[in-house]
Amino acid sequence: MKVRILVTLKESVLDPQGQTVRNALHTLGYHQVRDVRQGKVFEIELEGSSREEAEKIVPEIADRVLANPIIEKFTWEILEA
Amino acid sequence: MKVRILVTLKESVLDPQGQTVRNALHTLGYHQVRDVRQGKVFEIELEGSSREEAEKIVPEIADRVLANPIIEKFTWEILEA
Amino acid sequence: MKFGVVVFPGSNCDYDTFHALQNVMGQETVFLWHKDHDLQQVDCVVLPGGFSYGDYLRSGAIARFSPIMQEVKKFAEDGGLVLGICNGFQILLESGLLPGAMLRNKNLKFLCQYVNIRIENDRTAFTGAGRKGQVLRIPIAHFDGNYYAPPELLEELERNNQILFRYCDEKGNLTGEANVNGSLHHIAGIVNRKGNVMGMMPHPERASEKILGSEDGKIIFQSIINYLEKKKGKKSPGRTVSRPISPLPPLIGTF
Amino acid sequence: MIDEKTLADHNLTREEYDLIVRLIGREPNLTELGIFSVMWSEHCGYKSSKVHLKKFPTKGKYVIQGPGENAGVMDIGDGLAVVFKIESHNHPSYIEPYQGAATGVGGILRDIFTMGARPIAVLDSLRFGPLDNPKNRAIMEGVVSGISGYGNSFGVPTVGGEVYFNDCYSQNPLVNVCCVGLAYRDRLFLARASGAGNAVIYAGAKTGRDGIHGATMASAEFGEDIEHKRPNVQVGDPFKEKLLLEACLEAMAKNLIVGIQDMGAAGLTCSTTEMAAKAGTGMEINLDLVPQREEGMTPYEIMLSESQERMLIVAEPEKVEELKKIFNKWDLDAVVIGRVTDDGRLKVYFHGELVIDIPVKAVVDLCPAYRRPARKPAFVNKISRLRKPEMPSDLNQVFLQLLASPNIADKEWVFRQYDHMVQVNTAVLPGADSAVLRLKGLKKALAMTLDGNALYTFLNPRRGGQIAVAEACRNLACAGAAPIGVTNCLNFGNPEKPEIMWQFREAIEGIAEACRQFEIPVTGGNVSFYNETGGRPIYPTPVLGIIGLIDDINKVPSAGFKAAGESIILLGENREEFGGSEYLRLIFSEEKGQPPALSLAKEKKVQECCRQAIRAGLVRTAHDVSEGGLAVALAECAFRSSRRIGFRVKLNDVIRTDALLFGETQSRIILAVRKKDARKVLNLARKMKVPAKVIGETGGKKMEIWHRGKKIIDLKVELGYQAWKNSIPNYFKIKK
Ligand SMILES: Nc1ncnc2c1ncn2[C@@H]1O[C@H](COP(=O)(O)OP(=O)(O)O)[C@@H](O)[C@H]1O
Ligand SMILES: [Mg+2]
Repeated sequence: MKVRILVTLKESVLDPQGQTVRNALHTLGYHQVRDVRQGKVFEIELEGSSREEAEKIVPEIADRVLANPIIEKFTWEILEA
Repeated sequence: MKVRILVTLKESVLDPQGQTVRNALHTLGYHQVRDVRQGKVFEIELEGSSREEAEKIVPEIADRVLANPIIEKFTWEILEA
Repeated sequence: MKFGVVVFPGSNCDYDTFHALQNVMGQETVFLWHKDHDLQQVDCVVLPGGFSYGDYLRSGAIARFSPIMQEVKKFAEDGGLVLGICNGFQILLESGLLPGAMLRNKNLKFLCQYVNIRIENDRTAFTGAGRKGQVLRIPIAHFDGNYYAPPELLEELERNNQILFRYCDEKGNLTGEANVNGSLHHIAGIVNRKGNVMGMMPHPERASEKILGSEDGKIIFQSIINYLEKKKGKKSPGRTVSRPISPLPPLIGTF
Repeated sequence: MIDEKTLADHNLTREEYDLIVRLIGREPNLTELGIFSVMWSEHCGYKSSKVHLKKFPTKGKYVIQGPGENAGVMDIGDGLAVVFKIESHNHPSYIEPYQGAATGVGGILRDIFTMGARPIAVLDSLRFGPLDNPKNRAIMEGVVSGISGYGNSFGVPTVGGEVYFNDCYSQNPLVNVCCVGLAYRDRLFLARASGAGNAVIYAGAKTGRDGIHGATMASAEFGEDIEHKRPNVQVGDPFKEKLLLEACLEAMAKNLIVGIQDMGAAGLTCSTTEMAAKAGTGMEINLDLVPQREEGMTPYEIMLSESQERMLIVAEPEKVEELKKIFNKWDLDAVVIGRVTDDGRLKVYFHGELVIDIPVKAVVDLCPAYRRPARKPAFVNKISRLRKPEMPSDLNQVFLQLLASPNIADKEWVFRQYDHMVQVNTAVLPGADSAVLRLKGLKKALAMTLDGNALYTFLNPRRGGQIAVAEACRNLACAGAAPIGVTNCLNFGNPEKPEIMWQFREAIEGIAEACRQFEIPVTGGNVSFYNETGGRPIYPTPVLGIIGLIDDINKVPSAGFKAAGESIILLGENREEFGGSEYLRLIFSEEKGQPPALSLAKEKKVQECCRQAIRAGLVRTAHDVSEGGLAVALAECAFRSSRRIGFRVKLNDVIRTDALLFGETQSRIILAVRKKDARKVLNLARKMKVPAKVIGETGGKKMEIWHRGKKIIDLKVELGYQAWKNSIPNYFKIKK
């Protein structure tokens, strides 16, 4: 099974990377870009896992290892069963 | 309009970050994890853009700025119209 | 000769490089501001180390769009000498002036340490003062110095002798341990096909004075000076530092 | 309106509240209460420590600026001044190691450049729980990469520091960062809002809801409710800070600034009130003009936000345009948000309404100072009693174990992640007793070091404080430097407990005594209280940052042996002391006894002798004896020589062999000199009445130590080196 986990900074947390990308895009003339937030994506291949198992361990992994719950939040989805 | 762009290393490029995450997960006992690839996610807010415009500029931005085509590939989707 | 050191927002080896060129090598040196279009008639452009634009997207990825880089590109196309050190190398890669890309160091940590590099080709504008096989001791300081290029390109670099430096041990052997950042083919520095644009991860400006522990970096600057003198058929005035050397940098960006 | 719960949330007592009401002549509104709460927090108001900090000597011939400004300033001649200060970021680094440590670096950098100095070096003192616990490893990994991430990008070299492990830091790591800056003597800037009518300018990053109440967090003990304190962590932006540095220095050089202060703890609140109070003026600002990152922020949030990379500047109105131009050139915001007044009040407007109106003096200067009760803890007498340990059978084995103890082992895993060479001044890289920075174009140079031994301070706080000063100065002496100024970070538990207060008072008095003896002024520092989690305090941990001046950089010896066949000289004498040693702790699991004795007068002479020998150009290698004792110090000289030269040493002291090898007797320095110079050094020592003898010779591939005719240590250098070198990296190896 393949799952995708997106980890991004919480809304109120400063995102210097996103800001810098936005500024760069403005310089290049992409003025439509109002805001950019940058985060991380993890694509994880799980061996022989059922949907139930994934639903148990993926959020656990995300919370313990992939994201720092103090400043980050995460979402996840199953890509291939 | 809100779009999401995922930038990941090409399959042919080694991903030490992903490997480190996988090893860390194994150490914690998550042996179901067979493989991890790590990448970047950008969530971009576009001002008053139509779907056509997005379809024109998003790949352009991704290709010119967000991803380095030598090592990275990207996918994108519209989150909110 | 006249050197221009480009100042991007976030450059932090700009004054170090300026100091090495002007106060150590005795060359006329100016800063080039990233928002300008004027290269001030320099003979060689140096892109210094640092964290241009914070290196927030990818190292060197945003600097390539700055106004001065449009001029640097033209300058390079016309055969002008361009040297990129560390972040400068990354910028050259991102802007396509040099081939390949940088990945994170293999141990995923920033690395600041002395390394040994072996001169692979001494017949270039950047290495002429050294000799093939010579081992230089020069520090690195980077997070993304793990050179990558697809196989065809690597082969081409090898075939054309474009690899100028490789990480090695103190005797010049290409051991796995010596390749601290994991670069393919141990690559520490390359030159473009035409031979006028060079990028290297180690910092020659940090190895240009005895008091700092090594003077091997001077070989690179001296090579450039020799090459330019030969080309222009005149001698550089040499050590002509008239102003006393100030312990503090001048105001960077006020020009 | 202000009930007990609100007061408790603001860490204010009923008495303090009553005082506030008296000072402002009415009940404060909630925003005003917030202001008093942060300004009167332990972190900003020093209410438990003030009465004791007064004991430090603060005057001296080099001092331009003592305590009370953003940083201390020393005159080093040639029109130059050194600006330096240390700061703790302990609590944030526990909650979010990377950002906590990173913003700690950011904060101390601003303290330095706000005074007109360019930061030229950072040093960091780190303390964690033992590395066999993965949680401690994760904290250490995060902290080190946070310091590296911020400092490297900003472009300041991190040239030295210390790392120490003890279980008492498992729930409360310490992250102390010291920054050293260089300025022109006649171009220093102070945090003064002088001149009624002058403009108040906000420069740098936009304000968000970051770290609101960070200062009060640093002033309270962690309990089980740590979760809800989490949002206080801020994210640093080193790139912006670098731009801010260049813009500020440029505006200063062009004489566009009257006064300037960084927005650190307590943000706008602290900078506005302090700048006005120090100048005896007032200030009026309009919060609608403050650049904001988030929508709908309240005056409370804007005033107390601890968003990073911001400065408050006071400038003459006619210079505002030029000032703005400079900041814009560096892609930064700079906007006028108010003006200086002469009524001594801070008046803050928001949406056209006056929301704060308080006397700045009350906020800044009238914070209560407590002489809190102090009582010697009952355990002190108990732990100071020590039965002599049993003599181990295999001293080689003990030696190897000590070399691999993370407290003694090589710290390269840490400092390799720091750019320690940027700015091309670092002449002695991390790995020696002190870092040495050349000053371009000059013969003189700066040496700097951070030191502290918490175990000693735990066993005997007064002596621990003295030893910290002595050891730091000894580290400088090994580079040939004379100490000129001190900054210090005092990390302690909850000061409301009399036992903690006793440790604090004793340690301060010890430090003060030693500083007086060495004739070095304390020009600033930081107090971090409430380093407790679940009621368990850390060991009292004073960290001393001392700057030294070197006359001639070309004479600085190296920390490692330079060649074979040189004489090894020991300055000082060996005594039988076990207390507080790493040997006892590691081999016998005992944190007990009295720390080694210290005679400040003797110590001073030993250091002076070392310095003079170096100045005379006689010394090739110098290294002081500290944790791990004589054997470890000798081994370090071997490991730090590029060719890993061994040694053979013969000793005849009539003391126990293990004490001779591993005891931590103070006031000892190892020198290696050319054979022909040995006599000269011994003569110099005799003249200065410093005990000194040749104890052996460098060379070979082995470490050999003989005691009264018997070979007691016999170990291949390479074997010891591998143990020392790999110990810390091995903990972090990823298991495949
Ligand atoms: N956190 C750190 N950051 C930078 N350098 C460090 C750090 N910890 C230790 N070092 C360096 O490692 C060397 C050994 O440290 P330490 O054993 O504490 O020295 P000493 O006992 O002489 O004070 C010193 O050069 C020190 O500066
Ligand atoms: Mg020492």
